[in-house]
Formats: sequence, structure tokens, C-alpha cells
Amino acid sequence: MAEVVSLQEGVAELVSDGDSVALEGFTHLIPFAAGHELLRQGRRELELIRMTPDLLYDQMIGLGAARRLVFSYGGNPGVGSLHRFRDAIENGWPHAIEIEEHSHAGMANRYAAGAAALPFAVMRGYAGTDLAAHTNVRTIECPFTGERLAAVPALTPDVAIVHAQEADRRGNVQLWGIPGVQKEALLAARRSLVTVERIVDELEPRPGGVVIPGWVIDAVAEAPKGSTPSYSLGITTRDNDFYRFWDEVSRDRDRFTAWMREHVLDA
Amino acid sequence: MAEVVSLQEGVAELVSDGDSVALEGFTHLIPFAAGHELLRQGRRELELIRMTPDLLYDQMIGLGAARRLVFSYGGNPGVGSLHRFRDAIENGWPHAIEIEEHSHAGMANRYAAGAAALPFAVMRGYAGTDLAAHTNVRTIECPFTGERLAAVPALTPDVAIVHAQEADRRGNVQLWGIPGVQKEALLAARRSLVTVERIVDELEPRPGGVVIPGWVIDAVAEAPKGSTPSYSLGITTRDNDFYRFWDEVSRDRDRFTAWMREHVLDA
Amino acid sequence: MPEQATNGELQTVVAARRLVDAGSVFIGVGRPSTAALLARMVHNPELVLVYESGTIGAKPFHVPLSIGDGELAETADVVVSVPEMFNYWIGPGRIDVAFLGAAQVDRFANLNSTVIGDYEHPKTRLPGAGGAPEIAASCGEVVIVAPHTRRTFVSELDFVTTVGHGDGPGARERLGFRGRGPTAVITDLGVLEPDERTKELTLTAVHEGVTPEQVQEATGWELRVADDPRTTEPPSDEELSALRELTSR
Amino acid sequence: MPEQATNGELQTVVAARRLVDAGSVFIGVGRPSTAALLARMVHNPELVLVYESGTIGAKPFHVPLSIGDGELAETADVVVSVPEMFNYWIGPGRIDVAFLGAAQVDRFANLNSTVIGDYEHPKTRLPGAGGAPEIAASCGEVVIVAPHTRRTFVSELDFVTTVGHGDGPGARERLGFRGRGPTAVITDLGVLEPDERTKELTLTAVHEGVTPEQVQEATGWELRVADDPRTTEPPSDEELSALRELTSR
Repeated sequence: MAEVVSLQEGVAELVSDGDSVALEGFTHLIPFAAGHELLRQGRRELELIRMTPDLLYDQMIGLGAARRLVFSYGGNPGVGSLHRFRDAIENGWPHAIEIEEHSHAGMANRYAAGAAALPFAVMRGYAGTDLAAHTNVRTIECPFTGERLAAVPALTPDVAIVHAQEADRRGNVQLWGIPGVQKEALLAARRSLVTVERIVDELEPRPGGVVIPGWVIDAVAEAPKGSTPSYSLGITTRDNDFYRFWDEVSRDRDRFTAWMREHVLDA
Repeated sequence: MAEVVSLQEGVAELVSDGDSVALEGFTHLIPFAAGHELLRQGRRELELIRMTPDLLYDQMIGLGAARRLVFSYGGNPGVGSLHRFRDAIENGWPHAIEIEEHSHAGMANRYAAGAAALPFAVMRGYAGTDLAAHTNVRTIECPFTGERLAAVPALTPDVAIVHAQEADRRGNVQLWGIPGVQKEALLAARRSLVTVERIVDELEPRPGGVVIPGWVIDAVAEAPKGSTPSYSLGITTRDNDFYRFWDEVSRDRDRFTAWMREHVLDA
Repeated sequence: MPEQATNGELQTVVAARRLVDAGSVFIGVGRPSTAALLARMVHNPELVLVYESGTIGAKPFHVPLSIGDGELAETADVVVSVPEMFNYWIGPGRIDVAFLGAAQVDRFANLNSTVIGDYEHPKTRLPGAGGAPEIAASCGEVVIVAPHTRRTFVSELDFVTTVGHGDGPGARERLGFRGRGPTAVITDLGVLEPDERTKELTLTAVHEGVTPEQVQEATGWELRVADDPRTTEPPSDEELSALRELTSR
Repeated sequence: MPEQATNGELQTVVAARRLVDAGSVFIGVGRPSTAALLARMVHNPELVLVYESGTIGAKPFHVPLSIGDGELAETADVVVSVPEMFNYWIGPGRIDVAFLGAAQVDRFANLNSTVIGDYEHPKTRLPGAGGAPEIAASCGEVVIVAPHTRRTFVSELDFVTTVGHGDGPGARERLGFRGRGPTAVITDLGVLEPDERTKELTLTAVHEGVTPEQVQEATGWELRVADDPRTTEPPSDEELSALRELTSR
């Protein structure tokens, strides 16, 4: 049974410096509130895992919380660059970070292998690219056909944090809309926290609803608007203007730092 | 776009003697009407693939339609034996059939590999059992950890036939309740037929609804009560008494044959 | 005061008691299903019932005939596909206890549900593996529920469908299994549990009125007997009336 | 009569025309997304839009900023998880056409979206692969939409993120790819198509008022030009007004 806790408690209990942490949510349901709480609690040296680092990891990298980044697409969707991500990789600001990059298919299969407690997943991918030489992928031969395929290692983060629309008081979670890899991330991780827009007495089954039973989750915390500027379908809408605005704010180190202090650290 | 056809047309167009055919539905939504149409059309020498042969394959085997059976659990759920299945294997009546058996996990992963167009799937299973020596499974080593796991070959039936609650006029299908391996079977097969309880103007999204777009299905046919004595959640109920009754009918070859003639072949 | 329990009822009651502290239980149909429902009624209302049809957290009012009865889907917290059930839920060992039956059980609690006689020319063709091999490998522990006869408790299996403790100590570890394996075999005569050291099934309890000699008589190998086997706690009135109410639904 | 199309508008219109007979198209954001929505409006109302966020059959009214905008999920026929999208839908080659962009394109239509400069010490760190490598390997065909400059059309990629036609004839077959690979590169100057025999990109059409010389000027290698390159059919009033109406929403 998941414990229903405050966001502060949940983050403090589950995440320590140096942990590998996956804050997932594919464009939709990105757990901004939880990520910001990690920053307020001063977590450092994190291995940050996310298919699409998005603004959230741009912010965490820019404040120096990341030791390592595992990802597959580091852009500001529809807008352009993630400037803090670029500054860290291109100029080592605020400090250098180690990176491990994959394709989306690779990351998705790595999470799925983790959720299945298998050491690796088999897929068609990476063939002919330079990616293969720069990341953690091997070739494997089909024992039936001899065909050569890609093998990617399972992802098993220390902690997975995802955001959902709602949970009941026993910690059963329901999300709907684009489900991304959240279920896989939760099941692959050693510990898990789910932030939700609201806690309800009873989950009302709904079309496209993905329900995750509370007994495979460690903690659930209420965090209204917890995915903004991303969104929680049916409750909040994606703040596309903020994604454009971030392009300006994040270009300049000082402006970025001031903005984060004012809107995240001291908030 | 799936063609909306009659059950007779759909079966006649898609299934030929000697085909490998997967009529799936895990206890729920078993496509009895389609299977019976196959028998009326006199299809022979079929490779019948199903996790749980259930009464439907007991009937098809008993009438001699099967050359080969690929399965993982050949019982009458909650009742006991499948007598025609046993008679074919134990006594070669009406003729001997070849069998290939797996565990449920193995069959499910074989369908999933087929749906992903991968030649095999990796899983933990079969280890230490006599099954491994009597079926099509290999061991494979994890290229990262060296751990030895089981590899099972993809299932790619010539034809998959499943039953669902409803389809719209463009052949988009929706099923709900226990989803089994129907989606995987459809996507793994070269050709596919979906029988439905009803054809509607518009699929109304609903909790637990699994929607399969018409453009990955070849044909859709209306077949009300098409899963009886299995059931279509929300529309028909499982005829548990028939499952018990079948235990008597199917014990005796003559009684079985007479029953099939009266209720299926001449129906 | 309900009348004396039959040995079958006693078997179900004893199986249910195994679930007092379980978070989740994986069950097939028949007596195990009845026992799990009984456990929810009298011991453990929070117990999560998982059926291989994909229904997680099912709360059926009636004992289901099949693992796919509509009531299971309608009352489940979550319903998942069969690939997801085995890959995301069973394989990783998320289920605490699994109840399994079998046609044959050997002294190391290995199970046969495939054939009696030779595989190519079986005397009796049984249903086959179903989910048992992976369930027994991965669930936290396995409880076997079987009728106690020499036909079932055999010195050698005709076919190893499901590995319990293999050939004894270390076997499961060598096979890389995640779960602890069989912790009890509950029969209509008593309870067998694997010896901690040798892993061999040992008679640790007999049902009321049953002697160890009778149990040996019904077992196809020289049965180890604990120094002083307990006598099964008889069903309480609550257990028995709940069970009878349940099966009468 | 709408005013003269910009080259950007022309590029979008020409891209949309590649979808006249497509059953399904895989698209990212930006111009490809606009082109696909335009195709649904004027050429192919049944066209199935697939976004890697898992939305299959999305029918957005507005051109989405991100591949995960709410409107995509709300209007989709099916919404699937990311693992399912790549394993069951993209990998098996169920999608007819994929639109891709890139920071660098070479003469065999291989793409770089990873880094400019050295991988370990990049001059410019680009977003990375996303879904492109597997999408380009498996979808029925690939149409590349890119701005035509020497920075983009380079003689050698700094990093091969996505394989188009590799090193030429037979490369895709050797890699076991399912799809036919790039069939066109649509730029703001014209259209390049791989030569049937050599697979090398060849200028087969120029937009109105553009000369092959200008295209060569904007290309970082000695560009092959078809014997008499077509001039792109200018946007019809219907195409142009539909496009402008769409982008004004």
C-alpha cells in the first residue's frame, strides 16, 4: 500500500544525493513539482534519467543537480534548444556532466526490460548509426533465425517519480491521456513516488485510464498543477507560451539563475 | 481499412486448408461463431494455435479439422478434461495430431514478438522443466550480465481471428474486459478477421476499452452472441452450465459427433 | 454450531490460513480460489487476488468457475493483457503467494500437470503447464493444494511440468529463480512442509483424526515425519460458516 | 486570389502532396506536422496521423507545438504507451510514410541530429536521436523536410544519427531495414530524390524562380541534377488558402 504523504516528505524519504532518478512523463504529465522539490531540498550528484529531458531537466542541470544524464531527445519540443543542457555539455557550466544517450525505442525498451525484471531487451535499432559506438548497446543473434538484433540493458532507477491525475486514499493511481513510459518507469524502479493533481475517495474508471495499484508504489503526494508547464489532461493545459518563454530565460546564465531562485528555490 | 463482410465471406476469404490459424480470446471473447463457420466450410489440416484450446478447439479437433495444435493449457476451465483433445492425443481419434506445447508465459511472449515483428522474445521460463526438452525453446545469454534466459520464437499465424464487443462501419474495433492476447495475435498474423457482437456508427470510448484501428485488420464481421458459450463482457454472460454439460457430451465419440452435426454443422 | 467439517472443507480452511499475512495471492480455479476468497472474508480483507487472466485485485462474490469469469474483470482494480501479466507482474515476483495444484507431486514438491505415462504416448494427457512453471519460479512462495493419494504423491514424476525444489538444496538458486518456492503442500490429510536443510517434504501436521501412518499409506515414497506433527487447528465456527456461506452463493 | 506563396509555404505544400495516397504518416512537430494537417484538409481526409507520443489517428484542429499536446490525445483513435508505439507500430513497418527533419543531410540522405563538431567536445550539441533511427529504418518510406543551406546539406555528417541510404545501393538491405528509406528531400529551393541506381540524392525539381545553380550553391557537395528538373507545380489557391487558414488558427 502506498503511503499518502506530503510532497516534501515523499521526496525527502525516497531520494538521496547520488541516486539515479527517473522523472518520467512523455510531454504529458511531467512531474515539475517533484523536480522542483528535489532542487529545494538541494539534492546533488543525481543520475537523471528521462527520454526527453525537457524544461525540467534543463532546470535541474542548470542548477548543477546532475552528475549524469541518460536520455534520448534533449530539445525544447517545437521551440528549439535546451540551453542549460547545451551549456553543460558544450561548456561544462555549471559543471561538466556525463551523458548516455539512446534512441526513444532504446529507452522505451530499457524501461520495459526493467519493469519485467529482465537484464536486457531485444529490439531492431541502432544499426548503421554512430550512436551504437557511443552508447551502451550490443548486438545479439536470434537463436532461431540467426538474425542480428540490438540488445539494450534494462533501466532500473533507484527512484521513479511520475505525475498522474488522481489517486485514492489507499494510493491507487489513475492517469489518462498520453501514458508514455510511466508505468514501466514505476515498475522498473527500486522506489517510487507518484504526485497527483488530486486525491479522491474512489477512482472512477474512465476511457484510456491507466490504473496502477498502490501496493507497487511507495508514496503518493498531492501536488495540484504539479505538471505545469506540462499538463495533466482534463485538469490543466500545456503552457505552450512558457515553453517559448523558457527559450529566452534559459539562454542567459544569470537570468536563468535569478529566475530559478525567484520562482523555484525561494518559492 | 477493414472490410465489413458477412461471417461466411470473411472466413471464406481469409482461411484456406492447411493454414496456421489463431482463434484467440483468453476465457473471455472466444470466437466460437467463427470457429464453427470454419467447420461448416470444411476447412482441414489446420495448424490451430491458442493458449487455451478450450471447448472451441476441442470441437474442431474432434471433427478432424486440426493437423497440429500449438497451446499452453488444454483443459476445460474449472471442469476438467477436454475429452476430444485427449482422445486425439491418447488414441489418435479421429486422427493423430501433432502438438507443440508451451507455458502461458511462453505463448504470450511468442505473440508479443510476432506483433513486434521480432524473430524471438526473451523471458525467464522453462528452466528445469521437461517442457524445455519437448518444445521449441532455446537458451540465450544476456550480453551485459551473462545471465542465461529462455528464448521463444515469434508466433506469426497465417490468420488471426478474434471476437470483440463492437466495431464501427470503418472497421475500427473496440473490446473491453479481459483483453488476453488478442491485440498481439491480430498484429502478429498475416491476415486477420474480427467478429463483433454489433456494428455501431461511432465507437464510444469506455473504461478498459482496447481499440484496434481498422487499417490493421483485414475483415470485420457481425456475429451476435459470437463468443457463446464464452462471453462478451457487458453483452453476453459466460454459460458455465454449458462448460459442465460439454464434459458429458464430449466424453462419447458418437454423442459428440451427433451433437456437433445437429448444433454446428447443420445449424 | 455448524456440523463437523469434511476433510475437503478442512483443506480449504487450512489453505486460507496461509494467507493471513499475504499482500497478494495468485490463484487458479477450484479449491485454491475458494480458499483465497475465504481468506478475504475472515482473515485478510485487504488481500489482493490475482488471476492469470489479467485481473488484479478481483473481488468476486461467487467462487468463479473459470479464471476469466466476468465478475473477476468487473470487480478488479486493474485488468491487464496476458503478456503484461506474466512480464510485468508475475516474472518480477510482485505476487507474494501462489496457490497451485497438480496431478503429481514428488518429495521435493516438483509438479506434473502434463502427462501420465510417456510424453509421446501418454496414458493420460493432462491439460499442461498453463502459467505454473513461471508462477512457481517467481512468486514469493508457493502453496500446493492437492488430494492426498498414492496416485498424486509419487516417488517419481512422469513429467516435470513445474519445478518446486528440484533435486533439493540449491536447485532453485542454480536455476536463477526469484521466489522461495513451495513452502507447504496442503492435502485432505494434513500439511507437508519442506525440511529447511534437505528441502524434502516432511509431514508437519495432520488433520484431526488422521494418523501419520494413514498419511504414509497415501504417499508413494517413504515419507519423512516431523518429530511430533501438530494436529491441525480445527475450523472455527466463523471459518466454517463463512466457507459454507461462500460455497452456497 | 491569395498573394504569392513564400518558399516556406511552398515547401509545406509540396510536402503535403507526398501524402495524397498515403494511408498513415508519422510526424514530428513543425513544418512536417503542418504539411500532414494540410494533406488531411485538401488531399486525403482519411490520412492517419501518428505521433511518437503514442497518439494514433490524431485529428488536431490546430498545428500542435509539441508532439504531446492535449488535442492529439483527445482526438486520437487510439493512444498507446511509448514502448507499444515503437514495438508494435513503428518497428513492424505499419506506418506508410515518415516525415523527418535534421540539422545535417548528406548525399545519401543520412541524417545528423546529434552534434555539430566532435561528439566528446561538440561545437553545438543538438537534441539527439529521438525516434528517428528506428522510424527511418522501418516506416514504408521517409520524406525529409529541411531548409536548403550549406550548413544543412553537407558532404560529410559530423555524426550519423539516422541512416537514410547509408553508403549507397544495398546498404539498407545489409542492415536488415524494413522500409524503403528516403524517397525525397523537400527543401525551400526544390526537391531531391535518390537516384534509382546509385541512391545518391538528385535534384529532380526546383521551386518557381529557383535555378539549379542556386540549389548547387546551397549544397555542400557536387549536386547531381536530373536531365531536366521539373519546376514545382505552384500552390493552388485551395492549397494556399487552406494552409494560411490552418496556420492562422
